[in-house]
Amino acid sequence: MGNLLMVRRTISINFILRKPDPMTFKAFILALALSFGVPWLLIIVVPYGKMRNLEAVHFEMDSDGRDEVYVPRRSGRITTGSAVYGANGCYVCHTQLIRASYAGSELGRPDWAGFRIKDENGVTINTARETTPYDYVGESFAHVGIMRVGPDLSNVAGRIQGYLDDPLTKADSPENWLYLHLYNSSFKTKTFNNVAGCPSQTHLFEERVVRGQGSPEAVPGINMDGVEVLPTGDARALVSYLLSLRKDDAVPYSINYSREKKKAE
Amino acid sequence: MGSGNDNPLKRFSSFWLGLALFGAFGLASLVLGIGFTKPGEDSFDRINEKRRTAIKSEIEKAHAGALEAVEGSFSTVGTQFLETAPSGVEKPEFVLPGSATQKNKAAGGSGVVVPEGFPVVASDAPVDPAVMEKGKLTFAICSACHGLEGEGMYHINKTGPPLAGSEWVTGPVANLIAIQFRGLNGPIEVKGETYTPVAPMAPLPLDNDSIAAVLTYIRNSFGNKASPVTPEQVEAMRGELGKPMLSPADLLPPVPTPGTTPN
Amino acid sequence: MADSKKPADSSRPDLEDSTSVVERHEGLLAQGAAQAREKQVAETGMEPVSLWVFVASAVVLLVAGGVLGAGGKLFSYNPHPQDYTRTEFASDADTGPTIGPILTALSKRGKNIYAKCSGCHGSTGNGDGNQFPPLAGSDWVTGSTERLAQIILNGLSGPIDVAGKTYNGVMPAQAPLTAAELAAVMTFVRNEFNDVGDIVTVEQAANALKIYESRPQGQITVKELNDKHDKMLEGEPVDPATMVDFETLKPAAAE
Amino acid sequence: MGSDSDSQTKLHDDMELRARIDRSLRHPVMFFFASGAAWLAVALVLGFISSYQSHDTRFLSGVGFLNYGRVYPAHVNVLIYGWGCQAAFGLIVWLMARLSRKECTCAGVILTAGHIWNLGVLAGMLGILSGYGSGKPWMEFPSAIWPLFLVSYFFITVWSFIQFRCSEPGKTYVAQWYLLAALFWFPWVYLTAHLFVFVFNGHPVMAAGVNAWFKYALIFLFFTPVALGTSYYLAPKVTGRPVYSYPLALFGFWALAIIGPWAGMQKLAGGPLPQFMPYVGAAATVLILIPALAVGVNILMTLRGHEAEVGSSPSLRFTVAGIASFLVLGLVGMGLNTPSILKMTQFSLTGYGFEILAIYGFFSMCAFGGIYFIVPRVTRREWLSRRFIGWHFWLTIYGIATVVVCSIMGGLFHGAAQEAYNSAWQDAAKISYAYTVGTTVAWGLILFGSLFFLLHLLLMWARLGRRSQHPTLLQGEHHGESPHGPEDDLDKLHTAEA
Repeated sequence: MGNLLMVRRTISINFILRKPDPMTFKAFILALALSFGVPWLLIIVVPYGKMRNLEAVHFEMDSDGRDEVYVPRRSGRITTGSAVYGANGCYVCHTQLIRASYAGSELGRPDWAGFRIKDENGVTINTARETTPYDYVGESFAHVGIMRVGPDLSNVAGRIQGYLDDPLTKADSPENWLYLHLYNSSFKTKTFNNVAGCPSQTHLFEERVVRGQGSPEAVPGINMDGVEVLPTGDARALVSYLLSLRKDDAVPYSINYSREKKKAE
Repeated sequence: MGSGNDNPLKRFSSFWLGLALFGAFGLASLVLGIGFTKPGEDSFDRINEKRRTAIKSEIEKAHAGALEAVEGSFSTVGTQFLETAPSGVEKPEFVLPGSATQKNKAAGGSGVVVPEGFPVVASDAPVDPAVMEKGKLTFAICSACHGLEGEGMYHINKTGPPLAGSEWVTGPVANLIAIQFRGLNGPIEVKGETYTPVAPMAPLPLDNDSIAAVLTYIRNSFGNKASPVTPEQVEAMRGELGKPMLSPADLLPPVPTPGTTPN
Repeated sequence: MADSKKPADSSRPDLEDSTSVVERHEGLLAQGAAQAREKQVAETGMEPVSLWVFVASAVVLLVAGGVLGAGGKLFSYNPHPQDYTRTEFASDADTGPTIGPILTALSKRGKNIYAKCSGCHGSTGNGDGNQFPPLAGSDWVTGSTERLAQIILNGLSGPIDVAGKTYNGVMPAQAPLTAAELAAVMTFVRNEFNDVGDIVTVEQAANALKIYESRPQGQITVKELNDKHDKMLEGEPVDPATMVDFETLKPAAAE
Repeated sequence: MGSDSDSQTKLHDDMELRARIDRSLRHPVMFFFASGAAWLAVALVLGFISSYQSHDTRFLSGVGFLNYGRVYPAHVNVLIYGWGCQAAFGLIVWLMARLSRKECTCAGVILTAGHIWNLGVLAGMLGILSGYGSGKPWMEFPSAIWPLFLVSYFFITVWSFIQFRCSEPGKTYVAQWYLLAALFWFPWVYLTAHLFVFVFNGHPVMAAGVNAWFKYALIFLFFTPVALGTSYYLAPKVTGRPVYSYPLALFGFWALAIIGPWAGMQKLAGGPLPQFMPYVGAAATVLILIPALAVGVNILMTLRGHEAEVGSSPSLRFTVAGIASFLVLGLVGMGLNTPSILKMTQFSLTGYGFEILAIYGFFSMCAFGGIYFIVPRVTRREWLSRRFIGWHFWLTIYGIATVVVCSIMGGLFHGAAQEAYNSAWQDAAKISYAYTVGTTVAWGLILFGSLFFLLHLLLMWARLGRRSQHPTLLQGEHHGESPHGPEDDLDKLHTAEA
């Protein structure tokens, strides 16, 4: 009997407490839409529109010695190459972002963001710079990346030139260096000495039995008995895209944040 | 449980309300997105786009000029092929084998014909060192059989006839020019030895200057000493081009004393 | 969830007790045993929010405010950072003392040059134990300097005994090197992987280059090395502690 | 006695209604759970492969479609859309029907839409593996699939909205707020992100920013509310106690609603977009600790005094693990997003650890709790084996703890080494090696645990569960016979009735 009474009491409490809810459906949806809509506007829609109408920056005669619109020097099969880059998941291990110095220290690495060069007076100038909104020109999606399992690629084309000076490398041109890296990253060097390498992207290459003299397109430096390795269209587009990633052009004074510039003022 | 709150009308209106609410921000995005499709006139994208258009039209203009020339040349080649006869593409320096020109020429006999007014060069005429240099370069082709020092290939079954001390080389110039234009086949007696080349000497119709240079070179190297050959002499012998290959019997007999005027 | 074997617990109202009383619903129970055993969802309690939750939230808010502070001006949509001057990162190349002992100066330069060598001889100078001999503890490195210099400049072919093991690889010539570079890399391998404690001066290295130039091109062999070059390089030895300018390697007064 | 018998009748009507609701939903709910669990197994196999590849790059690298760069995105996307979303749909559909006290009249439509969703996941996974991925994190499925998902989503969930609208007017239960909010947030977030990334022709950096926002919005505005809704249902339901505090629940819910949509863009800190945006994202991620505390306190206080039930009931045990993970998630979010640490964690393994903690440690654990509660009701069979449940629980707990600790600790060291710009970058890459090995081992454990879960669920789906009045509990008296009470007692009941 006691149990039954308890059951009844629970139910009656339910009825007593069932007072009108202050949060009506309409109020609930409105509040929900408002709490979502404000950030939706402020961090999605408005900045999206502003960035869509990104203002061009100009070289000024006073500060840069010439008068023209800044358009980054970039050429290559950027659209296709960027799609191949994405489809093969390069962004999982490689990033493409040189953060401003308040947010990271990529600028301190000697070859990630640009190089230290000597000017005609023998003074070392650091040409390294942050990523600008203009650096991704020609792409529809900036492959900023997830994590740095491999090095940052913002300046990879500039860097490869230096790798070619390495006496141990087998590549004779930046393209071939990249083909070797993609085909099997340990093939780049004569010693096959590459501990943590990039996974082989052999699916971007065609392996073919050599007939006659072999194809002039074949990647040099891969010695396999009677088999030559030819880059497919995807590999060519990807390499062309990677070679468009460089940070060696001068930016206008107004987006140059180096301290040297400030000193000069 | 079928209460007043649950009726088909309510369910129906809730369905559409749900659709509208689910899509609310998507619809708003779409409406705003229309504004995003075109960037502003002075934005970076538009400036870049205009710049690219300008570069593209420049390239196209440059291409258009080049294309006309290419198209013109296509039509010339086409026309020539349409004229069917192989002689249609013959030029004075090339006579196609089996062509009417060659047949006409063959009808004139197989011997070396020295045309009238064949220029004469004195045996002690000076030899231009520049011509010798040029001839030496061209001789690289010949040296395969005749040896770098004109020694020929005596040791290899007497195949390549020597040039050094050869009576043919220092003999009539007309012979040598004719061999350049017509080639030479068959065993040939040089310095008392019979040489049987493995392959006939192929005609090598180079331009006048080159032929003159190489002939001057062989006539004045390897211990030979004879008059230089001038491009005019070569030009005068152009009539030999297209005739059948020479045999030693067709050649003018070599004159034992070098330097004398042929004929 | 209660177990029916337990005696009924009057403090815990649940459906199982009530269903056990109502016989006519046993069939239904068979259809929905789990549903029958469920407890009612009770109404929500009305405990007030503890002060501690607010205190903790306030702490979190403080932290978040600090994070937000790093973001500069709120809702300014300029994609170029405002009031930002880059912190120049000092790299090894342009920091550190500009004056120091010549041993340090040469070793520091030599370390950069050695990067080329580390592909075969390893970054710790231990080789690979198979094809490439170690530099650490090798008589060829610690012994006469002329011999070492000629190996570096000419390369080496043919078998060589290093630390009790015979290696038969081919080392490519490392020339052209400047005298300063040669001095630096020799000093580095002699002192980083071994404890020789002296330096190879630029003058000595220049003499090594002269010997290299007078010799015919081609890789050197062990025999030639031992016959002709097993001696120290000519040149005035310099005290490794001499203070020099890192840039010019000229003696300088200590600061 | 009259009133007593009235109330009994009411109770029995109520029970009958609940049984009818469960019956009406048995096909869609079981379909979502079973196919979700199957996709979970696929995702874990892919996760194991990709994790193994991250420390042995030669593993399967010659096989184009199993290349690391394709397996990893496939793993993440299958985990989210194959398992996460489908488990969430199953929970939403069932919980909303129960809480609105309405039978489902559109099981066929839901089932059809569910099949379309599954086809989408299959096509998307094959698309990624065969090299047609879009290359945008968490949106890698080829771009033809997202409209399909939206349509399918609408026809899966709109019925729950209708049920809510048509329910008896009265007090709305806490779990319902969360579920209703999740119903709206998902299309808002999903549609906005895909329109801005795939349809509009915007600036590439902003597209990447919207993509980064989408990740966190999906976690905080879809998986979090579904998991919390489930917990707010299970905790009071299983213990029979009221939720500890209504004001605290209100506070927690609106804190999440206000903070959640701001998070995510910290991935682009220091990048070329308006400077405040990444730091607003970081601040919002720090602030997530506030709703986490509110919910954690509320649910744990509800469970206070019922420790025995937490130990014995599979649902509660998983729920408590999930809520604990949510608290850890909040703390980790605060720790990792302060500017000085964000430098290190922005591009290191920690991001992965944080996502896995959210999707697997928090959401999936709460979803498992819900599944262990719901499945016996819709199949009218009890779970077969307490051992399977126990193994699933412990293997998952150890596995997830290892993944998260390895990723977050390894990521911090990895990030710190990356920031040391004067030492070679390769040194930083080597540091993470040991941690990736640990992660692989942990994925193996989780995979093993979920195989028990999948097998168990499939046996239940095949209606091979125990016919018993007694639930399968993890702890119970041992009388030498089955700890769950007599087997087949329901059948005996039937016979007796006959």
